[in-house]
Amino acid sequence: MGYEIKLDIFEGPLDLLLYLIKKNEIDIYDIPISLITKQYLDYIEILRSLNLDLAGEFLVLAATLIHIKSRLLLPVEEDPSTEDEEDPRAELVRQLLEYQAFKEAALQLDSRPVLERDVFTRSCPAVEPDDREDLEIFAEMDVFDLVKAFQQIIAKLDKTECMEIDVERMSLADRINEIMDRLTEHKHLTFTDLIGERTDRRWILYTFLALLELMKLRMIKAYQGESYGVIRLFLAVE
Amino acid sequence: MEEKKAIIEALVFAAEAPLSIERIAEILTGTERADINGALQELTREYEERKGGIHLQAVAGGYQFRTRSDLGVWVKKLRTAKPVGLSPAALETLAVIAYRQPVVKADIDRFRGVDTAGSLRGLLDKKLARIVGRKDVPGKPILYGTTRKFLEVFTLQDLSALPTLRELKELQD
Amino acid sequence: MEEKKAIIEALVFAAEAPLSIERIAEILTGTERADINGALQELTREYEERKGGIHLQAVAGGYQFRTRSDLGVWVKKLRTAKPVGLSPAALETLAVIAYRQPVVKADIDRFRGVDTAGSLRGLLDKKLARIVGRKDVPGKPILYGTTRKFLEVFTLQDLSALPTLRELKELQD
Repeated sequence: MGYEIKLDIFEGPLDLLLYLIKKNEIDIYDIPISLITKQYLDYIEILRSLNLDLAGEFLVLAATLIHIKSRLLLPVEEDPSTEDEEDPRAELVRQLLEYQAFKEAALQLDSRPVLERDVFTRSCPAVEPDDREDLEIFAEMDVFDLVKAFQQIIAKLDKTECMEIDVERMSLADRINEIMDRLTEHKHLTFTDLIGERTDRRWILYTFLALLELMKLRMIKAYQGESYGVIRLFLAVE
Repeated sequence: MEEKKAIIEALVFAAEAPLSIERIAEILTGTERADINGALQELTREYEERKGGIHLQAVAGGYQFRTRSDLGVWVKKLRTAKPVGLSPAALETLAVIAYRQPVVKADIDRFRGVDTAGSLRGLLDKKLARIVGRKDVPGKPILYGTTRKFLEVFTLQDLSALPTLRELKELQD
Repeated sequence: MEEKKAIIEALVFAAEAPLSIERIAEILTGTERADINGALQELTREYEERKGGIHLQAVAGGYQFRTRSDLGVWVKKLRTAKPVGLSPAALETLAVIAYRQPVVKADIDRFRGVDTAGSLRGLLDKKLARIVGRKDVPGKPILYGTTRKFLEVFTLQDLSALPTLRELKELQD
């Protein structure tokens, strides 16, 4: 192997490819695909021979490189319609340029004065302790904390307790809250009242599912005088 | 400004408690305590003469920057208390309510494995949770749900904007 | 020092987060925003000319006193806990989020050419990135963006203070 490679220094296949391009002093807009593919595959081979875990993405890019190489080897057809065909390398070049820009942006971020690394703020109380008022202000809260908390609870629970929470269920909760609010206000409503003017299927379906859920929870009672008659809904508990 | 004085100023400013001359001497190795003391005296005088909003004060065996005492009336308007988040217990309780609503307290307790009376009351006080109804079973237990304020505080369009557990799991490697 | 400037200095000093001109105007009723801005500019210049240990810095839409960036090596000695830096992978992921927000994970993965689950999770944990909503396409994937803390940590006034990617490209050429 003609070149030394430091392991674990590449953030991904694009990073490795950029390194090879720079090392060979290649014009990124005109990549000699055979040379780069060979070096790239050599590198992967080294990783394999060292029994290192190779992220799947490295293999995907290897396949892409081989594919581009094979397309470049195909004889150019006489057909004039193929003239407009894009260079098979174009997509890869675009991806590399984008990645290069973000990589540079990451370095720029890191070169800024970073709080608690280069610059520090006051951490002592700024006023006499007696002057401080214990007012409670809400910090901005992140929904991520909430999910994380729920996930931790679920992790501790028995597997059988774990029902998957999905988007549908949460929309249902919204609808349940709305229905309970309206029933509290109006004492009783008909199914038609709840549907209102809206005719989209999702809305009707959620309204219906919300009512089923509420009946299951025994929060509401539903009455129907006759088949296909008006469904009247009441709060189960006043 | 002399470099050592600038370093001392930065140290006093960033310290978590009044900073003693001894502690500064430990960091600025090779500097005499008398020199550190001299720099602190100079800084104290400079800030005083400047008549700005900040003073350097000797307090509790160390030095500390504080706002000028006669400006306290203004500073109070800032509400210097740090914005508080929710305690982990409250956050857990809120999470169960958000994902399982409408839900009775017994179910929240079962989920969390502890009695949630305290954190539930806190959430009701903070208007993040509310009573949405009663379950029509013996004892007529109260059903809890989240509020509009809950959506506001967590910047959610509606409840369906809450990430699902599956989505969170995808973030874990 | 002019009294109003002293009050503004005390307010900025005492605030727990970068203090905006709007917030100062709420407290100093009857004072024009232009005057507040003027006082802040004067203070910034005074601290700079003084070459002390503290600077007044415009950051995250407000003003905050911070230690001079070249003194970080000294101030660090005060802290027992080592500052946790970001890995190159985390920085890259953060850069993509910062420049492409709101952005879905699939796009971050595509830009970086790797699965970013781990670093994304780390950024959410560190509160440098957050969930900002869902994209209105099938599957409603979660959209990510940066936080106010991101601006504070990287000493940015706002997102427009980030150099444009085009500028970056020119730097390389």
